[in-house]
Amino acid sequence: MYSEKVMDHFANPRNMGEIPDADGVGVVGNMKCGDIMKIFLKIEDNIIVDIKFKTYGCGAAVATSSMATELVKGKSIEEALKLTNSVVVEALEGLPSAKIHCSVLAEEAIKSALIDYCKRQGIDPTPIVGCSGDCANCENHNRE
Amino acid sequence: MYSEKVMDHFANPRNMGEIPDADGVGVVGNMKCGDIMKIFLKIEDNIIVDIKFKTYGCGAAVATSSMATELVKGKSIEEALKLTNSVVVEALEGLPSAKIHCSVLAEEAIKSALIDYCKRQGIDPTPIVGCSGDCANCENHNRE
Amino acid sequence: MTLKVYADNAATTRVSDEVLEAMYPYFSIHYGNPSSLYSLGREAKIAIEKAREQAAALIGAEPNEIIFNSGGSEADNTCIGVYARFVAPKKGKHVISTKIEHHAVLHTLDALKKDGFEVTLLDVDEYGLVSPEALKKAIRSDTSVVSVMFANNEIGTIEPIAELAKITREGGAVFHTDAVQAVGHVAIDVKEMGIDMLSLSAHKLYGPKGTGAMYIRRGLYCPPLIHGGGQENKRRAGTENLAGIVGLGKACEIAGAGLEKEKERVTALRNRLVEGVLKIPYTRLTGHPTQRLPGNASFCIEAIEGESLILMLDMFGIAASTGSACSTGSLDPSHVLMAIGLPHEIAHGSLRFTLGHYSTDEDVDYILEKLPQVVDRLRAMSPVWDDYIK
Amino acid sequence: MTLKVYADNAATTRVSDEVLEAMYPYFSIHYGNPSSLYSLGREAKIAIEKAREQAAALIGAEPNEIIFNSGGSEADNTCIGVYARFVAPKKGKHVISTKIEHHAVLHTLDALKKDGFEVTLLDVDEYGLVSPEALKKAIRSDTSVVSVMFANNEIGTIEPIAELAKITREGGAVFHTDAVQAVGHVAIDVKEMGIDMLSLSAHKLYGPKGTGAMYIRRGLYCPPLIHGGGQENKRRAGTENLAGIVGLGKACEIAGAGLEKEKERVTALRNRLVEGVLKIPYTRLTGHPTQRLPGNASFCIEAIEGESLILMLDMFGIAASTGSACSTGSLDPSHVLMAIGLPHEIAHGSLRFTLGHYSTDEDVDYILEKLPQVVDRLRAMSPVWDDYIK
Ligand SMILES: Cc1ncc(COP(=O)(O)O)c(C=O)c1O
Ligand SMILES: Cc1ncc(COP(=O)(O)O)c(C=O)c1O
Repeated sequence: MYSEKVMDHFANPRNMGEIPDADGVGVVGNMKCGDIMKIFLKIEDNIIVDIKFKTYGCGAAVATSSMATELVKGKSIEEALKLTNSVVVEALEGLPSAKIHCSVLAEEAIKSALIDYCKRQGIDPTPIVGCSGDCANCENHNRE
Repeated sequence: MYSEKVMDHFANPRNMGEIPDADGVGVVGNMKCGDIMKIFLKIEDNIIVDIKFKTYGCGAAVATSSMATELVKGKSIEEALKLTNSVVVEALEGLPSAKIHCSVLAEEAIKSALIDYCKRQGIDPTPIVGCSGDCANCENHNRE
Repeated sequence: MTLKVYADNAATTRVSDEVLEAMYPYFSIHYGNPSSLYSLGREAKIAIEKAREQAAALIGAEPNEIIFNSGGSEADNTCIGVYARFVAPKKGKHVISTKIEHHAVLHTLDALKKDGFEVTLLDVDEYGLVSPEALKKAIRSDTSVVSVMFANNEIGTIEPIAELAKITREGGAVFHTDAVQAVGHVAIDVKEMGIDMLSLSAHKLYGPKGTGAMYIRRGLYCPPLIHGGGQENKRRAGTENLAGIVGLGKACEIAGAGLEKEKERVTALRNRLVEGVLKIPYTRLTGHPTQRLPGNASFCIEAIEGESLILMLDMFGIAASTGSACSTGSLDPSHVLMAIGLPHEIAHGSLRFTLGHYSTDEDVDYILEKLPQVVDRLRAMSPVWDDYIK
Repeated sequence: MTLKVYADNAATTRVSDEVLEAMYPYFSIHYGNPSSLYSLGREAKIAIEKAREQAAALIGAEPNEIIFNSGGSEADNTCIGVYARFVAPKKGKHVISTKIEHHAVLHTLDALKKDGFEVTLLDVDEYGLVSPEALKKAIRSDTSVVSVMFANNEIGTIEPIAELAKITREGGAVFHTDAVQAVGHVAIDVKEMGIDMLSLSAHKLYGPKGTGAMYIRRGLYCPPLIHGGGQENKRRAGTENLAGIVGLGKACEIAGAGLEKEKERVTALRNRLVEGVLKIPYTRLTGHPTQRLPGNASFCIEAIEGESLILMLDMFGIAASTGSACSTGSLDPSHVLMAIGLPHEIAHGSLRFTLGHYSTDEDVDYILEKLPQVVDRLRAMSPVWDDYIK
């Protein structure tokens, strides 16, 4: 069962939408598994000045997208990279164990958008992000 | 479950008691099985002019004793010998299958008392009653 | 979120006022143990026997062919699991069922497999129909039980039970049907249809949760799943759920009396709902177009996920259900949606409304007003939807 | 025959007004399926979790150690039958229990025997007590389960559970207790007493029939008896008996709050009843003189048969029970009366009064006024009594 916080973020998702002229875009998940998250970033002076998401998935997928975007909005890239799924879970006052993977997806979606931003800027994202951004083939971010 | 007729005969047993100067007395059943019926007969001119019973046993045992005595009271010995357990069961508007043996016991108790009467009169009961009256060792009156 | 429209009658139903009224005295007034010798007990026993007659009448059975228990799952476990184990030594260890059964059947079959049974699960077509031909081919001399549900709980498809039962009898096996979704909603005559065993559950027909029954044809012996006292003619031990059984009996009586009229009324509502929902683009009906339960209106709505749909409908006071993966807590959508051949991405958008006795025209109007808004909102959130509108 | 005195609380109890009031809304208002995603379902789930806490609190367990089911019989079948079969491959096929268990235990053991299990049934002494020494001797390396009832339903004797559990643990087996008669009537702490599994039933503590629970110690896995949906943490399938579970929870809460005071009150009533009944000549108490359930007053009355006694007491509006042969439909009196060494002819005259929450001083007075009359009347009818008075 979902916490009230989850239900609130599901019912009133923060930062839902698109940024047409985004500086970075990340998409993770796939239709077959039933979760897709797409993150749009606007970055100025190393700061995430705007962030939007679009999510296909369950209540937890929507709520973690909303919460994760809230948590990194206004933060520097370095700070945003520190966001882990457990911080998202905690901020949502918990998630059912079967839904923890949604929070992992949210973390990955933001990383993925930041990597896209780096690439567009001609910077190698690996030292900054700590990974190649190829989540699908990665063992480090163990999706449940 | 018992019929109303059974409950009536249990609550208001007919012919309950003893006949101190009985012409024939029969006892069947035993404590171990939980049923004992004792029948007292008063016979005049081949007619059962009085009959009483005492019974140790369940509701059906009491009710079948009561009904069986009612059915043979005022009858000739020959008529009384025709009493079968199924007549008693029918008169009581049925008995649960686990209680049919009580009706058999009632039939036997009356036969046993008639045999005692015959013996006291010096008559061999076998041709009349159709059996020796030794119910405990008899295969004909199959107790369920 | 106060409830405005309850459209999940396949999950459970509201206990009807008449049923509750019938049950009520059996908690604190006529509370005797039906096995007790005294009046209070005998009255309880009489109440149970009356319920047995009511339940039997609804499905064309004899009262002594009805065994009360704790619900549909227990009935399935008994009629399939216990019976198959019991007859295995003389008959064999092969059991046939289908891919779209309820988990109470499927997991009973899994347990049988662990004990060395061979289980054949028949496929269904795109509408969820089992093929009698396929059954004919699957049945063997060592097949003890064939179990095919009367009607499916997710997509509502009604199976050709009489035909399947006939093939089973000809094949020398025993035919069981999980009729939990069908009893009280469509006409059933176990004798005419040749059914040997049947499972039913009170809470699917406006009776209480936690009470059910099995029909076991006279002459067929199925040992108890629960051993103990001699209740239910030694077929199911445990002090009887007296009030529950009285409620089940009453629910059966009511359902039987109004069956045809109610079926017509609910079917009309359902048809209007289906028509309205299908006006939403990229939406399809699941299950058979006509051979289906009166109340069942089940769909797949593309580009959105079922759990979100249910949660957002709930925000509008509409109770419905889904067979999406997220709702089941597993990675896969419901096995029923897979069995009818839907791809994962379509099945994730499954949505089921099941109308019932308390459903009204206004309910359908309300759903048809709110559902498009909810779908729009979720599609607006969905990165997948962008691909559709391009 | 209107009921004047209900003195058969061991058979079943009246659902208390508070319990019924707690249950009532869960039939027709909060009727959601606890597995459903929407509010109505979530509320139902919350109600069940509250009941789980209430039940756990009564016996000193953690909520997640409580599994709801359909009653005491199902609990016994699961904890003994399913568990023993599950652990047999690693642990062995030997099970220990006693001669005075309820049929739900004894017949579960019979079923195990058919599957090749070896069952040791411990004797009891004249008071119905199991000897810890005897258990120590009986336990073997292949013993998987030891099951000893907490208190006997016929004679009320309370067993030395903590001691038996300790011996079982030391012997490397799992300890189950059928506490159906004890829960809510005497203090139980599963942790302190070292109990691994426990069976309880709502209708013995002013809750509804058809709902029960098992306590299964955390870390101990017992597979489900009923396979299907994932309810009860996958330990017991089937839509939950929502109202029944709410009722069980409430009943546990009430029982826990008033336990010591109620125990004292009922024990005092019981003692006065015992004293009074024993004034009738040729009458003896069965069970332990002090180590017994508060409400249990059980006797053997010589020269009369138990069923007649019950029927005639019923004519005076008194509800009581007997373990006589006639009442059981078999040739033998209850196995419990046999196990404590009573001869058949004494056991046939067994009579059990079980007092409870609704029993009053007036009830005891009434029984003590009417019972001697009933006994006199039946003895006057009895050809056996003549031998006594000679
Ligand atoms: C088809 C089907 N079979 C079995 C069941 C199980 O019934 P119950 O929940 O009464 O155990 C259900 C519903 O839950 C069902 O829909
Ligand atoms: C000791 C004991 N165990 C088990 C049971 C069975 O409980 P239920 O009737 O709830 O199945 C009972 C009562 O009937 C009992 O007294």
